[in-house]
Amino acid sequence: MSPFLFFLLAVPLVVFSLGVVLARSPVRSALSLVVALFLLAVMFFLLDARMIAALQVIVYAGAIMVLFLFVIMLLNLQQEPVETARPGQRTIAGVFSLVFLFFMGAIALRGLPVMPGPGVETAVTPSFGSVEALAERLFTRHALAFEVTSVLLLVAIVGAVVLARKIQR
Amino acid sequence: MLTLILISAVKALIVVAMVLNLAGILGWVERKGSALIQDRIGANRAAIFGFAGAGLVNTLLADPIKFLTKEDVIPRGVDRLLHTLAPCVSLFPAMVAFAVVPFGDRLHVGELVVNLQAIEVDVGVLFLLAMTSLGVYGVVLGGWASNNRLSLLGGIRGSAQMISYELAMGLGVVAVVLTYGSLDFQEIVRRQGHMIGGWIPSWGILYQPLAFLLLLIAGIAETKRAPFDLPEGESEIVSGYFTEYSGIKYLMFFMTDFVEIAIVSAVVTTFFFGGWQIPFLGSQGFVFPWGWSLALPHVVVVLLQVAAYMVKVFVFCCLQVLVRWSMPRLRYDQLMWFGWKVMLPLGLANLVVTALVLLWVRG
Amino acid sequence: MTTVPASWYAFLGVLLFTIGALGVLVRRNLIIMFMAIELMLNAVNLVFVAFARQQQTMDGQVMVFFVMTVAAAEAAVGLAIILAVFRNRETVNADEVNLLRW
Amino acid sequence: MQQSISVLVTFVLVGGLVAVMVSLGWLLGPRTETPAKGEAFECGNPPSGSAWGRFPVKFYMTAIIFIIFDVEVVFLYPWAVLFDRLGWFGFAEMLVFLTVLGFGLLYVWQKGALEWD
Repeated sequence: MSPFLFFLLAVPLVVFSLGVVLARSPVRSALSLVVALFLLAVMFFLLDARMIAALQVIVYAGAIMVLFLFVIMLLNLQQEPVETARPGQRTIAGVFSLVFLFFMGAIALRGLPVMPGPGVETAVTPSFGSVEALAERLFTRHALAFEVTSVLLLVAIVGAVVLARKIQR
Repeated sequence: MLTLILISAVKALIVVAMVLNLAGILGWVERKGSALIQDRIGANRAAIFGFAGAGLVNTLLADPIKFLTKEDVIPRGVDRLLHTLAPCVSLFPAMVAFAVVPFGDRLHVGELVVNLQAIEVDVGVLFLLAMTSLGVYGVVLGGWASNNRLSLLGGIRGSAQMISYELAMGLGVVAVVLTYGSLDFQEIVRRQGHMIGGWIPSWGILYQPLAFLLLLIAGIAETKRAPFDLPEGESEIVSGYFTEYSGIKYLMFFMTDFVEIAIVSAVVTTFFFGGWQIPFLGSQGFVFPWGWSLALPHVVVVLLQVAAYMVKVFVFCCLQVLVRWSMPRLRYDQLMWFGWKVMLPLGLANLVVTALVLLWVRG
Repeated sequence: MTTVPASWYAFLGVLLFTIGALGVLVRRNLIIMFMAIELMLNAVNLVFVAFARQQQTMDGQVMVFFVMTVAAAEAAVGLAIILAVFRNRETVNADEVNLLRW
Repeated sequence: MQQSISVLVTFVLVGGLVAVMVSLGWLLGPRTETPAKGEAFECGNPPSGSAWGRFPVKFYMTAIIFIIFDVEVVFLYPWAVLFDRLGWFGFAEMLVFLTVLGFGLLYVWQKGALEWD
């Protein structure tokens, strides 16, 4: 991916991510997140993770965020009063975030060149990122994780139904 | 690099032109078709000099101009940005989704090989599903950003319906993918090119009849048309989620409907009816099993295939129009019952049976 | 053609993660906090995908697959909890959910 | 490379078309706002109360069940593509997966989360 394309995606990505955090109305916040997720999907696509990009849109944008919007609408939250932060909470949060950003950013920018590997710059083999390559890994090497996933989903669905069901009085 | 971009742009333009025209034509077909079924004349002012056939041209040109010059009323107390955004996020994914379906084989122009598919991705099927799953936002936002309880009801109903039938649609698609072993549309179409015993085209409908029904029904439910038109139920909630829309934004919601019809037709055609394939037409021309043959130049073959694709798509569009005007509407509980308790188990059963048969056949 | 080094993606991931963390710390609306968590998960996904590309291995992409699954399960249960909280206390403000606070 | 270009070009083109449509409508259409026009349409009656009410939890339940099964279907796509190579092993693998989630479906079915009245 050329630097131009990278910034073309990265700048709006950061802007919309900030939108998630800063937007007053929860609906706008949710929609910022949808746009950010979509931009991430485009980025995945350009990084040869085409299947992941499609799944990102299907699962995140098409399912999870719909659920978020449903809950926001269901609870009729748009007239929520202005949130009250405790005194000093914002300052402390900001300071901690900056420190975190500084150290992790330094690691990301300075600590990586020692990593082995050919780097993102080089071309990849044509099969990289193909569905077959992904499926081959998923269903052989990570077969156990895949099976355990089904249990996770089962637990999630049972838990969600129990929690969301009307309480019989 | 530049040629690649240019070729992509031309192909995308072709597809956009195709889908815009199809939407316009379908608007006319729907009016005239419904009139035919209900024994009316229908759209009687859409004729030029008394010739009703010219009404089509009239609809294609006059309707957009009229919509463009209408006032765009935004109700009071709504989020104006979201109100404007809703039709955009409704139309955009629909048109992009249509672009991923191939409309012809490879075209050789000198050294250049042009794959007649506007968006050439190897995960085309997933790409299409991703785009159609975004369609739900137009519905939700349109309903929410209207400050109208009828709109909101329509929006919530519509989105719940769309996500319910998305599952059945997904299972139908998986069965097809299982049969062909590929997520690439072109690959799927090519696999349908040969003849069984030299006579019967090996179209997907022969292998996956149940998946065809699942996909068609779920597709119609996704387009929110009768018999699944509860989100827009005219008799109870006016126009559903686009009650408060007017002018071009209304047209965009309206067009989304027709583009979605076109997508369903295109997908059904590609998965089950050979896409751009014509029986007995090879890359050199027609070769019939009873011995005749007709040699054709490459360009003619490709153009014939493109025409075949368009005809097939149009036939299925007309089928959907016919379904809309001949079926009674479902109740909401029936709709949900059908989606979750009939389509979903059927899709799962179809999938398992398909897998078993494949294992048995291929050893 | 010039390309972008992997560390830029890593930095972008860190930036998104920080924004998400900031959202969790600053906002008190449970739903928005939850969305910020989703953002953090996605920042990690980005790093996974970029490093998978760098290392030429598909394992990173498989991990994203699982992260998505976990996110889906988490969203289902988490939003059900928010719904249950709202049903009992008529609020989604994290500060007002203080029944178990000392 | 070619894949990325075709996707980006189509996105830009279709996005441009949609933007042009909206802005043309904004430019060409008249704008005469009256108090009655801005009101919500409720079949001629003056609208009463806020439009944004609370909704039945049923819709939410539908969305939640959808998420879980959507993820299930998502796992099926790569499996379907690789099915020929995985053979009986893949079939057994997926059968276990589907059975476990089948219990989930049975559970929500039996709990009546799929009932609408």
